[in-house]
Formats: sequence, structure tokens, C-alpha cells
Amino acid sequence: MSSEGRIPQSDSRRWVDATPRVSGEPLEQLPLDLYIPADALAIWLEQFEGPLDLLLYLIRKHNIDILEIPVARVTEQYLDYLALMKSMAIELAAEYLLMAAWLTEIKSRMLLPPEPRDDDEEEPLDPRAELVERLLEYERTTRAAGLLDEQPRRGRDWFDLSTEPPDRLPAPAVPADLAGLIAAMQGLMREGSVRRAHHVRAEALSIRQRMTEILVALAERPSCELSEVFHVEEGRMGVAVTTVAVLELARTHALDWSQESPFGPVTLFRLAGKTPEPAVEEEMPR
Amino acid sequence: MTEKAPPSDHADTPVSSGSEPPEGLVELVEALLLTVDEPLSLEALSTMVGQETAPELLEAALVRVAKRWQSHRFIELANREVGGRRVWHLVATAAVAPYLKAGDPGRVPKLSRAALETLALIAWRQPITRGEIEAARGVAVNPQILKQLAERGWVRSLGVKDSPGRPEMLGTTREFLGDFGLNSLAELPDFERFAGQDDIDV
Amino acid sequence: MTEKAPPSDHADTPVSSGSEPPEGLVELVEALLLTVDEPLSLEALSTMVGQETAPELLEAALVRVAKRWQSHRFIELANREVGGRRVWHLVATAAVAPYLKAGDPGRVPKLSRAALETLALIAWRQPITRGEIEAARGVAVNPQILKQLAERGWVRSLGVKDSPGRPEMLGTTREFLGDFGLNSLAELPDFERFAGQDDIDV
Repeated sequence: MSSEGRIPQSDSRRWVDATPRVSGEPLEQLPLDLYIPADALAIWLEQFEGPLDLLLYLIRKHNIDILEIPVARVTEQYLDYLALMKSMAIELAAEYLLMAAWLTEIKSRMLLPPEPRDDDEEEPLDPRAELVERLLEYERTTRAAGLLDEQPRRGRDWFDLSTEPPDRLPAPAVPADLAGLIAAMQGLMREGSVRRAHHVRAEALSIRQRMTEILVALAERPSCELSEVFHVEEGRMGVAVTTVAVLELARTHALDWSQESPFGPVTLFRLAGKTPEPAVEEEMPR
Repeated sequence: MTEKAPPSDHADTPVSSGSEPPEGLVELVEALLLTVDEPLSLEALSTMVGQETAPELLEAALVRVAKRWQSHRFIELANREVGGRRVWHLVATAAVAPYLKAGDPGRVPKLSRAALETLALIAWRQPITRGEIEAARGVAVNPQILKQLAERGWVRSLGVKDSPGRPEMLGTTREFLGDFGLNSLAELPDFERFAGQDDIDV
Repeated sequence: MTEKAPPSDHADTPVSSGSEPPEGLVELVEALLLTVDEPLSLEALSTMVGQETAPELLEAALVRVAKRWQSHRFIELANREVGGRRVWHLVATAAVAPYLKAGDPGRVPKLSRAALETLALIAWRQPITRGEIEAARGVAVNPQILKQLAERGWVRSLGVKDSPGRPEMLGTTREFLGDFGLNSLAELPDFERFAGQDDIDV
């Protein structure tokens, strides 16, 4: 056994299966007659993630080159669908109608002589260019999503195993670090107890900005890992700014932190209630 | 508690006795794979077991562990490449999923297509704003989906963008990488490669 | 990838065939014990495996799982009583502990900044109350930190202060001096003399 990524695979599910299904049965033909029940059509429409998805489906179904979309034909089909939906009193999301308007506009612009361009480029602007780019982008998105879905996923395709660690695990000895201790006291003296005038250098990274980022991160979730708010690429300066930002936020009771186990990850968490506007000078804290 | 043999058991067997690992070593490797939370490389195993155990012997022990679980219906020794190193871990296969679900029906909700597409955009295009996701998908982003992705620990805010409206920028977490068996975002194939005429019938 | 038998394997074997559990059931119970984070009761197992499996069969499967691990030097099936219910889990024995320690160089224990600052304040300013530490550091003292420092044997209570709330006064121990290579507290540098002379180089 040596195959790459040997995490168990799920049965390979087909991702982009745009064949509409009604009650599980594939609907191969476009619904041309009006005997299709309205709710079946509604279910069919629900299969699509929006107008881009529906358009891509039409294009794929008819084996159309996405770069050479016959806009007139595709627009007609698209509008046919919408008309059918409307005749069945199916409420369409605004996005579908917006797409209809856009397609119609592109169609009419295709009929006009190409607009002359300001720059020297030879190719005139194709009215379809933006549509094509958006379709391609959406297609990339669906394929990326398909790839993610096929990726063996923890909790679906494989599960962590664990035995309980022995309870007599010796507590790791904390080394006595006198230099660290002295540095810590020195830092405290500077920050708080003894305040003296000192020279302040300009900061390249804004503490306030960083504080905001941390607050925003904590607005989304009640807590986050301390490691998440550090940006490795900012180097020591970044570490300092982030640390000061975290400390300042803690000082103003905007957040607090906890550490579940000694030496474990530090979790920052939002304090219940309001998140006060951090009161800090734009310079370094004392 | 049953009295277990002392850990030194395998150590007194000659270390270089061909490639047949002593049983104690096999069991130690197995126990380490089960006890340590993350997949283990040969180097990591070697640090734990002791440098005096030859790497070939460790490898042989891994092969033996794999064999021990080969016929097991629900568990196997998996390995993958992490930054040029092979790492090993014992995992349960998808076959246990229905049973786990029976024990905890709320467990592992399925990802909708909309959620997967949103997650894909966040993964490939981060930092990305909600507006950019909406533009790419052509539909409004359902806040429930972002909430779901955040709750699973896959998506987080990267701060706000310094542009009008100060939109929030989204990105993926380390947990996302771990859950999808990725070592880094660099392992995701180039997004641009997903478009093309050739394989339109994906 | 080895093809694993489907999970339904054990289900078609007759359920009440004496007390000999089918192999598939034994392996399933084993996998569930390893996959679920917490110890499992017979009831929990039964919910997962399915009510149609008789409890006696489940118990027999547990016995078989215990047997499978009996000769293992490092892992065993343990059970204990929790709230009147017996729960089962696979645990690593103490024999693994030294190896786990060796393998975690990343866990080279270090005091967090918060712990260092707290210890520093206790060392320099003893006797000091928790409130005074909080005032000096500007943040609440995490009780974990005090616990950690006490467990390490560096910090002890010096009694309570005769002031409102009767707060506990903290100080360092003789062990603290020994571990930090000090003969007496007087050897700690006197900061009041140097404080504030350097630039803050951020």
C-alpha cells in the first residue's frame, strides 16, 4: 500500500451533472410541452445555482464553444425558459431577469457594427467578452468546488483515530529561564510601573489597524487562535505590533485570552457585551 | 489494569537484525500512531522511539503495522506526502460514517453545492470579499452558508478591506487544510486550469 | 488502497448466534472506540451499531476487543464507571509516556509571556496579591497561570492580606531560587535603577 494520498476515497461522485432531475429521474429533453407540472419545473430550476449556472448548462448541453457563443440562439433559449417559468407562475429570482436583460443587450449589440476603439488594438471589443469571462470564471468555480468535494475529507471519508494518552504522562518540566524572567520584568517596568519619557520611533505598521483586524476576526467568531492574528511575513515588527495590539485590546477589555493547557495554543476571545472603541494613541503605547 | 511489559522490551533485541522488526517496536509504533494527534513522519517516529533504532527497522515496523490492519474492515494505515516527507496515520474509513452518524445525528452535515462553490472561491481566491463571491457566482451569498463554513472552522475573516464600505475579507483556516488533507494552499491546482474547452464534460 | 468490506458485513450474520460475535461487529466496535473521542457506554455503542444487535453480543464484542489488545504492550481496553454506567475506551499505557515526551520537541516547555510576567511580578514585588498583579499587567490574571506556577513549585501562598476581601499574598519558593540559579532574592537585578533608559525599539 503506497498510493499517494491514501486517505480513503469516497465513491467518486459525479460533480457537474447538470442533467435536470425530476423526482430523481433525469429529465433529458427540454420541457417543450406545457404538461410538465409547474412544481416539477420549479424543482428543476432549483437545481441551478443561478443564471450563470443555467446558461452554462444550456451551452454545455448544446456543445457550444464557450468562446464563440451564438448569443442570439442562447438568448432565445434562455428567454424561452424564463417565459415557460413565468407561464407556470414560478417566481424567478431577480438575478435571472437581470441576466435576461443583459443577454438581450449583448444580442442587440452583436447586430450593430463593432464600436471603434480608442486604443490601437486591432481587435474590436466583442460585446460577449464580459459574459464569456464571467461564464469561464463560474465554470472554474464549479470545477474547483467539484475538486474540493472529491478531496477526501476528514469527517466524511476518513476519521481520526485516537487512544487516550496515558494519564501518568509526566508534566513537562518548565525550564527556569532567568533571562526571560528579567526581560519580562524589564518590559513591565517600561510599560507600566515606571513611566519615563522615551524616544518613540515611527511605526510602519499601524497598531490601530491591527487592533481593528483582530476585533473584526473576533466579531465573526467568539474566539480565535493567537497564532491566527500573527502574520509571519511581517517579521519581528509585525509580531511586536500584533502583540501590542492584542495587549491594548485586552487592556481596554475588548478581548481576553486563555490557554487551555500550559504551553498550548493561546485563544483570544471576545468579551461579552460591547466592543468598545479602542482608545489608543496612534503612537506606541507607553 | 493488566500489567503491560515495560517499554524497554524492544530495545534489547538487536537493532540491526535484518529488517524484521521486533514485535515490541511494531506495537510501540502502532501506539504512537494512535496516541499522537497528527500524522507522523519517519523522522518524528525516530525522535520518539530513539535514534538508535535504524530507520529501515522503523520502516519495516510501519509495514508490519499496515499489515496488521490490512484486513480490518474499518481501519487502515494511511500515508501521504507532506512537504516532501511521507507521514503516516491510522484512520477509520468512510465505512464507519453511518454508525457515527447514528450516534450523533447532528454530525457532519452535507455541503450544498452553493457552500462548496463559496468555499472553493474563498480557498482559491483569498482574500476575497462577499461581493467578489457574489460576482463570481452570479447570485447573492446566503449568510447561512458563510456561517456554516465559519462554524466548521474552515473560513475566517482576514480583516476588512480598505475600500468603500470596508468589506470584510475572507480566507481559509489551517483547519480547512487539515480537514481536506492539504498541507498548504499551494497544493490546490491552479484555478485558471479549471477553465478550458477540452474537458467541458467534467 | 485496500478494498474494505462494506460496513453491513456483520449485519447479515444472525444476531443471536449464541455469544460469539461476528468478526465484523468486533472490528466495528473497535473502530468506534477509536474514533469517538469519549469513552463509550454499552448504550452509546448500541445506538451507533443499531438496536437490532443484542446487548449480549455487544458485550461479547467488547470482550473480544479487550482480548485483541491484551497482549499489546502499549494499548489496552480500559473501562470505568461513570455515573453508574460502565464506559469503555482504548488507552495508551504509561509505558508510552516516555516516548511521547521524546517525540515532542515542539513542546519544549516554555513559559508564556503572561506566565513570565506574572512570575516576575511575584518575584520582584512579593508579597503581592492577585489584584496587584492585575493592576501592574493591566489584564486579568489567568488562574491557569497561577496554577501552573504553583504546580512547578515556584510560587506559593504567603497567607492572606489583612485588607478588604482578604486577598491572598503570593511569593516565590526556595525551589524557585534553586531552579533559577539564585542564592537569594537580592540577586535579582534592581530595576528601579535602570528602568526606562532604553528606547523602545518596536
